[in-house]
Amino acid sequence: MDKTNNLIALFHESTDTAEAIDELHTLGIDDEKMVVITGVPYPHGALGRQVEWLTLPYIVAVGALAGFLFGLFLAVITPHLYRLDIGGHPPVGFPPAAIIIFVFTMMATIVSTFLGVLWEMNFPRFGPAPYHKLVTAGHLAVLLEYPATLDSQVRQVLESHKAHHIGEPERMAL
Amino acid sequence: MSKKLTRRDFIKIAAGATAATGLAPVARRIVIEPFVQPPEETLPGQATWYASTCRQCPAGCGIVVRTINGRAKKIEGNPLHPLNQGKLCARGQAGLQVLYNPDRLRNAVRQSGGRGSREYEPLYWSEALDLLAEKVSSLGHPDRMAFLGGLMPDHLYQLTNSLLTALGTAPPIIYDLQCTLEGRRPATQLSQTFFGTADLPVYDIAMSDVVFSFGANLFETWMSPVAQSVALGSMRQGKLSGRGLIVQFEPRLSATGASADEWIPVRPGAEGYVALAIGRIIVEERLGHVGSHRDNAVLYQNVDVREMSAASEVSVDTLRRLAQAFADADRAVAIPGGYLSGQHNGFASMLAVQALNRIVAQIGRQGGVFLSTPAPTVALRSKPEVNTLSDVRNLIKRMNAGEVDLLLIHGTNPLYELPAALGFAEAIKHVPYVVSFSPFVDETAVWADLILSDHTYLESWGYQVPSPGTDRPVISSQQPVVNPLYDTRSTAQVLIELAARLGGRAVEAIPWADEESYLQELVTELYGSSLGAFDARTPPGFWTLWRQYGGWWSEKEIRQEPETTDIVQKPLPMVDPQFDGDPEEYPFHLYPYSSVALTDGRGANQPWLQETPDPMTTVQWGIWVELNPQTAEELGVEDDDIVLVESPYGTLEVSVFVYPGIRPDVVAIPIGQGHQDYGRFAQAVTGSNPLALLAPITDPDTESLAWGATRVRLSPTGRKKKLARLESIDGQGRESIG
Amino acid sequence: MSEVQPTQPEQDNHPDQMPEFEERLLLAERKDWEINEAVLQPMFKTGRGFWILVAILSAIVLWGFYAWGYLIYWGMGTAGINRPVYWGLFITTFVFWVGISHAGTMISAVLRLLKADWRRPITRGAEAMTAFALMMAGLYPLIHLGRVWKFYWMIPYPNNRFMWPNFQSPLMWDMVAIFTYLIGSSLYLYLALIPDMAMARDYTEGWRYKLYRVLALGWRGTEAEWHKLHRALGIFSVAIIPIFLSVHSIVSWDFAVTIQPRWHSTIFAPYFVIGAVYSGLSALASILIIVRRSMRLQEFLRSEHFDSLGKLVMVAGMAWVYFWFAGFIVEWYGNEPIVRELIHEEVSGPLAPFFYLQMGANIIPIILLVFKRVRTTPVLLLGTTLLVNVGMFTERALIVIGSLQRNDLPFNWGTYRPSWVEISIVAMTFAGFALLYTLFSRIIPFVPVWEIKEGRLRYTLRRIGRLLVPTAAEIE
Amino acid sequence: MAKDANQSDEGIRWALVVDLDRCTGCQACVVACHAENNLQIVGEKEAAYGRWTHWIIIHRYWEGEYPNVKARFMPIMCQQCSEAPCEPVCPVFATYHNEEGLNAQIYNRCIGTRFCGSACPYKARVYNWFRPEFPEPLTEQLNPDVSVRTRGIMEKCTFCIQRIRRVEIDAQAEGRSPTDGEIQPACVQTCPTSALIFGDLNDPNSHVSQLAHSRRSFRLLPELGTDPGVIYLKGGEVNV
Repeated sequence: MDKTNNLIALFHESTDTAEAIDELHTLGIDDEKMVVITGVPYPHGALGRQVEWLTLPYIVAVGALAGFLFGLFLAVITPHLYRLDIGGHPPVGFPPAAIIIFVFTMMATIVSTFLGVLWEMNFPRFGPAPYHKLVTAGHLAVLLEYPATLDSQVRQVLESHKAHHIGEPERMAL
Repeated sequence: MSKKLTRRDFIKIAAGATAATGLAPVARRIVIEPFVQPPEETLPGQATWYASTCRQCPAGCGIVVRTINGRAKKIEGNPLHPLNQGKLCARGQAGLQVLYNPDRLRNAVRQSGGRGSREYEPLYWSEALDLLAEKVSSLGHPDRMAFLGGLMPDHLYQLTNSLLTALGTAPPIIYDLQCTLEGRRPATQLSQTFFGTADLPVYDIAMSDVVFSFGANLFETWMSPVAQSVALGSMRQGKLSGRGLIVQFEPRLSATGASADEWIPVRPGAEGYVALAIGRIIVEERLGHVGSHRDNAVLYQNVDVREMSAASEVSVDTLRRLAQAFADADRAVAIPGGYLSGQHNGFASMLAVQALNRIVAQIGRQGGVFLSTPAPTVALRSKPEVNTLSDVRNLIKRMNAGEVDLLLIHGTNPLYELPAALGFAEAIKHVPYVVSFSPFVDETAVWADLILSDHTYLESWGYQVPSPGTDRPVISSQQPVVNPLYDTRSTAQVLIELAARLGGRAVEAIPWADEESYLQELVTELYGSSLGAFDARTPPGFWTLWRQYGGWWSEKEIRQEPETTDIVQKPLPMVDPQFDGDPEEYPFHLYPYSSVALTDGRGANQPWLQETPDPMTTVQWGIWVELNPQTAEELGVEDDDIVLVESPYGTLEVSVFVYPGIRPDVVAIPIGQGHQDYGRFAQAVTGSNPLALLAPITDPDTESLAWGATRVRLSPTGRKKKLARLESIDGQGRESIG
Repeated sequence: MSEVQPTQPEQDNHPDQMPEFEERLLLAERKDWEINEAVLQPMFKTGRGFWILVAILSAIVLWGFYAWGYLIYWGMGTAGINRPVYWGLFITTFVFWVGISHAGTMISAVLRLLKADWRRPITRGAEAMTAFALMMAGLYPLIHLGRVWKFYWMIPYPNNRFMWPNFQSPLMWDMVAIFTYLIGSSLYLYLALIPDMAMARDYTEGWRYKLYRVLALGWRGTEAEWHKLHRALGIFSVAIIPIFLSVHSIVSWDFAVTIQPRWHSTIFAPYFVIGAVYSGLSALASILIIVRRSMRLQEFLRSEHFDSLGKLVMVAGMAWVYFWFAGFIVEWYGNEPIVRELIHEEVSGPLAPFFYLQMGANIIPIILLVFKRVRTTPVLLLGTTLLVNVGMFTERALIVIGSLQRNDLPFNWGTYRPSWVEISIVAMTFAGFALLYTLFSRIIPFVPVWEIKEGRLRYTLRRIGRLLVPTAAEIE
Repeated sequence: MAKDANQSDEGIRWALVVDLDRCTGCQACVVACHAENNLQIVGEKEAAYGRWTHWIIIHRYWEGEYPNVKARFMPIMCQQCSEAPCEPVCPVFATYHNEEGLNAQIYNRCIGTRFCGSACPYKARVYNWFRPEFPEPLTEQLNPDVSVRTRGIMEKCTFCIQRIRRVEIDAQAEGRSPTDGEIQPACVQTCPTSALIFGDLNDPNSHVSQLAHSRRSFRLLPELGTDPGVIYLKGGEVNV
């Protein structure tokens, strides 16, 4: 594909945004060329875009398993590494082991969830990125990448849906 | 550390607590001396055991002391010793803290700021001895010197005695509180009157089936508590003939009473009556298996059981039941204890009790009362005679009259141990020069100009013939188990050197070079005796064995059956008890008893003994007054309330311990606390000396202090002081809930 | 999102409903940036009062640390504990703080799962409370160690002795559980914070900008980010619930696994958990009321929130009474001597004052909270909820100290008096908690702005007869 | 590998028999214990607040009302339970069960949670509330075989394990095993009435195991199922 343009457009209101996005689709600009930035989480499909697939659940599952195994090691293996009898208890008892294993599993689950989601969003990322401060003030921003040839249609579509601040997206340090 | 020692072995050993981690800073400060010239018999790190004799009370138990690197670490009973058979009491165990007491005097001192100033300056022994010699020789007349002693080791007594006689001075006056409380003097006199000998009889508790103890706290402080406890053990569970029975007659349930099977709370002073009544019943009703009682009838001819019962507040049924039990037993023994002797009618009561043994024919019999055979040597026999209170009174009179210029005090602490009412504190001020031999600055030493601090018993030589003895002749040896810690000097040695300085008759009387050689000479008299449990080829060999065994004794039992004198031909005396203080004004009898741990107060400077709970009250450190719950209710006081105890002679403020085991008309206070001096641990306990309350009255028959014959009154102060109980008050002394 | 204009007539006819509507409509017609401002503004105002408060709290905390140093240097004896009361105020307060920490997840996780919409403005306050309470609780296992300088022996690491901690000991369970819960709740708090950090970043400069920028991790608010955030929060709220249940159960087992009379009980775990929720929710209510007042957040924390919170507290309270009774009746009926003794001590013995304080302070609030007036009047609600926590603290003290004072051998009974050291250290944790919370409220947007906006998306006002009724749509 | 405490019927199990019929409450054992095990002295104030450190204490129980009142003594020390409630609760294994049936307390390992103290139904454990103080030269009395415990450490009766080890090691050197009654903890050694007897409970011929089977024998709080290693013999009853 030859030279492409980048564009940012701000909307006041979600319905316009959604319609604009649809028309842009019809212009042949597909989803991954568009990024919608909002200050509020809009429900899935509200803006007419499909939901992307996440590896997060798998990361969590792996983390949980690791935690489980670590707990198992502590509760079941270590008592045998240095055997000491206590109060007529067997070296490994089910209830204490259950508690330890459970807790470590949960700990790992939590931590892996957190790290997992950061990894997925590849955070932290402080470098400059296309962004507009008005987003947090309630506007919806649409970032577009499209072939230069479509420039006029795109601008026209956007304006027709009350978009403003249309122009080169400014990359600001985040 | 060998490779085989794995980590967990290490932990195991740590469980044996030999590892040094977790050691407290104090422990780190222990200096381990480099053995440049190692003391003989000492291997670094290896324990050496030395046999000696315990001097914490007059009983004379054999001890062995575990020493490591020349430091005594643990005292245990000497297993070979016939008297205590390896056992030891709390006081004996605490002996280390006499030796290592932080408040010991570390050399001879002179009181620089004048008497009572408690400012001391150390003296070289040569100076000190010159000073003493100068004082002695400058006496106008030998009578103007007096020696007041406690119950000292036999050899020291002999030295002192011979030195004083040589100088033409009166023999030492022996008086201390322990002897008074256990009634040593009256007991001797009883033995004298009954058996015609001064030896104290042995009551064969071990073999006896029924023991009637009249105010004898057998397992606490009376006479030879360890030996008696050992006997109790075998009497209770050690005999084939079944479990023996003990009945305790006393107004307060002592720990002994608690161990007894029955406690009869007799009215104070009426114990004799009970004995008489029991005797009367036995004789009258021909109880028991001794056949005819005809020749005993005279003893009880004017005893009326009902009167006695009324006077002693013991029901006739009980008396009859007890008489039955006593007479029917195969072996029974009645013991006249210390509390009896502490009464105005003490001697009469003791006679009545001893008579019981006579009428059931237990004298000289197994499980009855017998005399211990003396050692085969004359020299070793003479032992300190306890003086009467009258002797002490006279001394005080002489001191007040200024007839005493030089007073030597050893092994006793009259300012603490005498009833304040006798005025010793005042009298001592009239003595120009006072010399004390105490290793500690006790109440009396404070009033001494010169303190020639003695060794503690673990540092000194000596021997002792236990009295009362045991079923065989015994002489306990005493030897230093460690080198003297400080620049102190044994009094015997001091006397020898004094004699040397005085020259003349003195040095002839005690010519020995030093204490040890003197002892060797005495002891080796035993050499070659056929009785001994060991014998040596040479006298020096004997001397060594004597020290290794911890004394000399016969290997087999030799009991001695006493002859009863004609005392038993006339009616037993019946003397009404007298008490000091008007019953209206002073409603309660005061019962000052000797504390198990502190005895007469000697133990008060030993933290182990202070922290040891009293068996009955479980109180540590403190001093208290025991009230019957009913009495407490009437006074409107409860546990830990401070009451004011007043006698005609003094007052005392002390916390209340509500004590179920005491007569409502009696209040009991433990003796031993309330020291003004005598070291940090003794002074740590607030409260004053109960002897301040005592009336200075004596039993006319024995002229010994009737310490149980004072009346007091109590009044609440509204204040509280929490006693350091082991027991929880909320627990109400229950064994289990519900 | 629909912006419905208020219509005059209703207002005239229903003066009493006016404030309710006013606020809702207000929020409804607020612009996003206005909401941002409304939340951020109070954070920037730190007046004299604020600094005085901070100073006082810091002073108490410093004094507490002095007391702790004193305790460590001179030994446990400087605390009021003795034999047999080996545990005293420290463990009591420990249990109390762990209890307080339970409201956070209760609100944010459970209610998020249940999609209870009224939770939105209070979640952050709740989560913060959890985190801080746990920090305070976490101090006590250290404080009550006789040799705190050896605390690391409880940490499972391969050491030179090849010795591991004893995982059969409830104290180990405690340690790991509380650690897990602390991590969990902190991450949970932080995760939900990121978008608001970005928001704050866009509105500030200076040190705050730097801070928020770092905390925002470069959040922009792309759909993908929102989506992932939602998923993560979803997993969190599921995962953290079993943790929050386990933590106080484990704390209860510290006591229940021993054979100490009255501790050795199977009901302890649920009893402790529900007690924790009860005290936690109450504490949350008290805190929200105070913050609302001091930071003028009336617009976000509205009476309807307190109304629902109050109801929740009431329910928890009832459950607590039920569990308490379930335990008590069994002990009472069983009539075991020592237990009888202990009950007697509480009902008519020396412990009676504390017992009745406990019962009163825990039951009266339940009755009060039945009335809407109490639930919706800040002052009354504050008083009531504070009362609950007095009660719960007393309850913990009775369980820990009351039981330890007695045991099977009456000879060994004892009594306990707290020392100045203990009191100072307990005061330190209360002050420390307050301090952390105060600073937090000035640095972190106290109200989760994005969640409110999200919630606002769902609002419409429907006219029912003469009423304007807010209705929330179910989306997602 | 250590033997499981559950099968404590083979190997050694040290036990102490306390004959209540002999005990006179004379406190000799208490002082002997202080001397042997370097217990600290706490003074009146602390003692009054339950901070004393006796490893063996003699309970005194009152029975009845005056004049028919009786007092009974019961020495109580660590019961060396097989199923010890104090052992599992320690987070750092500072107390465990050794293969001779002893409830061992490792001072070095203790971090002072006092959990064992709360868990012990006999309250036989004592705690070092402060640094021990031994004014010079009382330090000389300290037994070098036993470490002095610093503040913050839980301690209790060990059956004088250092004395057990001493005899065992000596016996080993002589290529024999300790004879019955050869091992004597300090309290047993000193007890004037021989109310305390020490020995191996698993050796059917030992004095203790025979006394343990006497009809007078009972254990403290048996309902708790702690299986104590201390066996009490009831005081005999004889009425005149």
